Amino acid sequence: MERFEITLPSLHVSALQQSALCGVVSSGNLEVMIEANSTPESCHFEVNTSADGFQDIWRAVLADFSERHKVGGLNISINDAGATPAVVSLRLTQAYEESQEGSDA
Amino acid sequence: MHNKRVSFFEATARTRVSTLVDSGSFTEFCPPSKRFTSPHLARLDAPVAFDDGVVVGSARLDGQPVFIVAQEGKFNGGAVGEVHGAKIRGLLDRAAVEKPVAVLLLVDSGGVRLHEANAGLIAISEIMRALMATQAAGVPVFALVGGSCGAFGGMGIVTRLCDEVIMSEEGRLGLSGPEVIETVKGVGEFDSRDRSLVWRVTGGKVRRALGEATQLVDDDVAAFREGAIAAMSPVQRSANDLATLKQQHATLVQRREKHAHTVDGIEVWRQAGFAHPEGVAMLSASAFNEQLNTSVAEVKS
Amino acid sequence: MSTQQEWNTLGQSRTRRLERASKFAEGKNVHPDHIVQLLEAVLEPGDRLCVEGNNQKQADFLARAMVQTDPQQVRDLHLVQSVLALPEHVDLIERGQVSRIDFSFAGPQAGRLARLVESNRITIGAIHTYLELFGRYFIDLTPQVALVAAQMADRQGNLYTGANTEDTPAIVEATAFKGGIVIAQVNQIVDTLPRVDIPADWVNFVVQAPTPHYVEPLFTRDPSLITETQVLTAMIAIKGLYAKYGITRLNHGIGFDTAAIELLLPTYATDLGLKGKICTHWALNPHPTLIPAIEAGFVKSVHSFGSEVGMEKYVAARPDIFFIGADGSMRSNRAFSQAAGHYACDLFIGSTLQIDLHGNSSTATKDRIAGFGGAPNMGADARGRRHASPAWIKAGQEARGDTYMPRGQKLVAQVVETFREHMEPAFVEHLDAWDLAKAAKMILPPVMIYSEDLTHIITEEGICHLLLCRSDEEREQAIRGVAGYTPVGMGRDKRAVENLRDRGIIERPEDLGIDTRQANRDLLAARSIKDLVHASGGLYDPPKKFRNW
Amino acid sequence: MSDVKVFDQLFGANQHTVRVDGFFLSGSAQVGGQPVAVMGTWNAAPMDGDLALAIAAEILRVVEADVGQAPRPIIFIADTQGQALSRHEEVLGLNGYFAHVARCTDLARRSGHTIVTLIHGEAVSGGFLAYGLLGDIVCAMPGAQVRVMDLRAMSRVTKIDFDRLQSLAKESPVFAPGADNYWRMGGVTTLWRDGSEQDWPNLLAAALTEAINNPKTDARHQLGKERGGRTLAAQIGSDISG
Repeated sequence: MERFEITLPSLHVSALQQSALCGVVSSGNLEVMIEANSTPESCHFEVNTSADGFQDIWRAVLADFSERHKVGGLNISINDAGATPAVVSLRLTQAYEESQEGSDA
Repeated sequence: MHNKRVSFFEATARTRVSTLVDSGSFTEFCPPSKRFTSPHLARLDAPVAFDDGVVVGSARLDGQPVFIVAQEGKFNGGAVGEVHGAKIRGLLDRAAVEKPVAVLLLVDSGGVRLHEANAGLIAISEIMRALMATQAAGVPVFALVGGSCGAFGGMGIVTRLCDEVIMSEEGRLGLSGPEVIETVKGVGEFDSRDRSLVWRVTGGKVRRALGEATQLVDDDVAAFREGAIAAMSPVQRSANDLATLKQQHATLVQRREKHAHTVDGIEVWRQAGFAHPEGVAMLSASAFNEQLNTSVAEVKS
Repeated sequence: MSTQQEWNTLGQSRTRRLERASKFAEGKNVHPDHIVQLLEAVLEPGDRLCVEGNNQKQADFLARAMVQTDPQQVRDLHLVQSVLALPEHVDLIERGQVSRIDFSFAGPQAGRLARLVESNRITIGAIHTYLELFGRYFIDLTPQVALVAAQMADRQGNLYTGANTEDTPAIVEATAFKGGIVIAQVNQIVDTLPRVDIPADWVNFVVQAPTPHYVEPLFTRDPSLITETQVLTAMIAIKGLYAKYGITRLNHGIGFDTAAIELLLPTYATDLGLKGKICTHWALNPHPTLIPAIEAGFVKSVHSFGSEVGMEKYVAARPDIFFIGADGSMRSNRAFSQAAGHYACDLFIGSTLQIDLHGNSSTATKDRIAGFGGAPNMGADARGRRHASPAWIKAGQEARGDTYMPRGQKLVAQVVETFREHMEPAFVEHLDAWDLAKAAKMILPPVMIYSEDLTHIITEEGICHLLLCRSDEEREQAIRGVAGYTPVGMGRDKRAVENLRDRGIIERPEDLGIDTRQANRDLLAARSIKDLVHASGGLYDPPKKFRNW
Repeated sequence: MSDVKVFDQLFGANQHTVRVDGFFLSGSAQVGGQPVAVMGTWNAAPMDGDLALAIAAEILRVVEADVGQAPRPIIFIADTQGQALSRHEEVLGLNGYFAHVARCTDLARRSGHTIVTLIHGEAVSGGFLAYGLLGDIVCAMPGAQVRVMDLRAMSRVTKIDFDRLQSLAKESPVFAPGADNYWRMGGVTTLWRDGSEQDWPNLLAAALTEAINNPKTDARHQLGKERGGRTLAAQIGSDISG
């Protein structure tokens, strides 16, 4: 297991409707939890991953995500069981979309 | 457009909950943001989950207040550890006090989580006691079984303590998993890779034919919802009193006499009166229910 | 003239062998208990032997009999067969009975074979494609003895191979007409066959095997294992490739990526209005995952290399789609379907393990000699093709520009997720095939599809149209541009990649108007094997290991 | 210690009628001058449906016999290697038979029967869950083994190195076999030490008195917290149930 935190600059999120949890911690998969934080111009990531030695890839994936989406002011916590970058990106997007929707969506 | 069916088998625990209960009515107790993860998994360098693999809370079902538990079979096989078990036990305790119309237990678990086996075993015992206390307080508990891990080990026992057991044919219910039996007793006793046999021994259609499952529904969250709503409609539930337990005892004795040598669900279906027991595995849930009702009627008349 | 030229040594050899064998048979009929003695009587040292085994049907009883023959007597054999699939095939090498092999695929036995090669216990002539090997059966690798499998024989020795005809006609024709001996194991001997697939006078002996021959359900892909990423790449393939070129005639490789495409035809592709415009004619085994598309009326015709376990009844009930005999059952034929895939299809799409910076792709891994099967024939431009089709012409124009002599091009696509399981990158600078070639002393690295034949790569990051690249540098950046977060992908020149994207050589999902959020399993026309059974109206009878009910 | 001697030691020679029949045992005895019903499993019983029914029948018999009079305490003797492993038992739904035993146990409790479990020999997962672990008080007799699975098998299934499990087992009571681990986690109420044989009647009488006086609610999570072996369960339970 490897644990690390990364804070990346990002545009301030338009509105956080609700905290969100997407995905399941199973082999090749991960869960992503999105909550509000108090730093509007940056996004804080906390990653727990079962696959050691891929921090560079994580940084690249998360940097692209923070660039593509307005996630300033969010805490994003991840429990990962060896997901590929494709799955990580997909799950991040899903969690983000869900956090932007009303609770009834 | 395309089929909007939400497969119960495939859905995550959270999706099952949100699509089963009235839209937007779910309130989670001890939500993932509290981060009650398992310290025992972490100590063994295994991945943890923010909800420790189980979602618990209150909701409305067809407008009526219910409590709901959903195990996440994809996280560690839905296995019960300290936190996971305590969440279920806590919910049952609360149900005994707040008295919702019913508690729905979406079981998807192989039983005790080996990484914290002792905590898990005791937790399941606590769940058993809490469940029976909840029933004694007048709150029925329904098990819904249709996930990839089925209901095995201690959770198989817990499932059979419930007032109703609603299963899909994909759902499995038993005590020891086929792999365990094969490992200990050999492939001749149970070939766990013969998936068809595995389902003939533990699957929903066998459980329904034996009367252990009270409903067999399609692998569709909406069908489970309908089943749970039907189960809620006021019926005179027999209390777990001496007379009832003696009657249940007699039923269980009778089953062992009737099935003294049964090792395959085909025999169960034959004895349940199915005209073509070999073909039962391929029947749709509705055709199965129809034939079962007909044969039961014939047997009784 | 001092000596008389002898023109029928092959015939004499056959007569000699038949005489030796006659005491172990009653006419053509061999009792299973006598099969080992019969084989010992028939075979001579140095013989080329084909034990019919491809990736599906196996002459397994005869293979088991072979490893019971006396190694002193039955030795120095040269195996010439499609696939080394059964442990017995490799046992023969270990027992010192086989000294040379020519084959095309060794999937299940790839590890053992590699060890035998490294310890100099076997010489590999060459690893072929199916068509190549069949071709050599008629040139320089004609078997002296062929052991084949059929469903049934009649009393005369006519064979019924039914849906799993596969390699049998090619093997038997080469052997029977060049002085060889054909021995068939059958599941059943009957008075009247449903139809004759192999005439009796091409068959020398028939033995009824105690158990039916084994058939591997190799082409069954359980939809429940298709991932969201595979749904996404399938969407990209349909919109960015199939729709763009109007591909009607095609072949799919085995794999979940292509199974996802098949399952998106009745849903996603139909919504895009593509029904009738793509995927109408196929060279393909009866993939269970094609059932929903067939039922939706998407598919007009399918010719198959082999059959697929459990699909027999369904296939027989769809004679407009499949190739069905007067008896009502399908006939497959690997040689013809391979030829069809090579010459008559406009697209091959499949998966691979590794792609290098040039676009060569390989499924070879160290310590395993797996071989090719049919993919290189499917996945290669057919230089001899002379008929035009819109997709082929469009691809040719894109690849060659406006040349003096108009020519088309086969579309060859690889679809991969940038990382496989355990974070193994699919894009590499150096194929493992090179290391394997060195270790196994092969002249050529085992490349499945050569760079020059590959026209498209599809990943979750998008599609690259390699045929539009005009230089090696562009090609490399186009590959890096869809290689995601692999080292190859991270090594991209971002400006060059953006330039390729502006020119439409790389297309991202958003460039194609694909909403990645739509990429979920709900889009699949079937999400489980049971869904496939229902889609088939109960005609598909899946093997037990695929059932969960 | 042979069958009879254990019961003689517990209840006094010639003071009880406990008989072993294969894997099943039952009888009556006196504890602290008070009549009790004794029942349970023996010889590291593999618990199958017949054995489950035997226990259930005995519980129901005692409950029925005591209707209208002072409900006798029940002494469960637990010695089981776990559930019987067979396809036959699975088809018939062995879990349901275990659930039935649990329900009968619960009926006894609700009918006023105090329940004390004595673990003698082995207490392994499913067989133990069905009845023994449901006692108001659970005492582990000397040499009692309580477990879900031994460490070797656990290492195989979880793919965690055996040595690693073994060394972690020294720090944590949470997964490794052992009655003391279950004591620390609140699953076993009392450990009877080696050499306590002479004192068994007193220990049993004390356990019974404690069980009678305790409220009939499940306090195992509290016990686990007090003993430091299981701290989260109580916190989370109360977080939810208030």
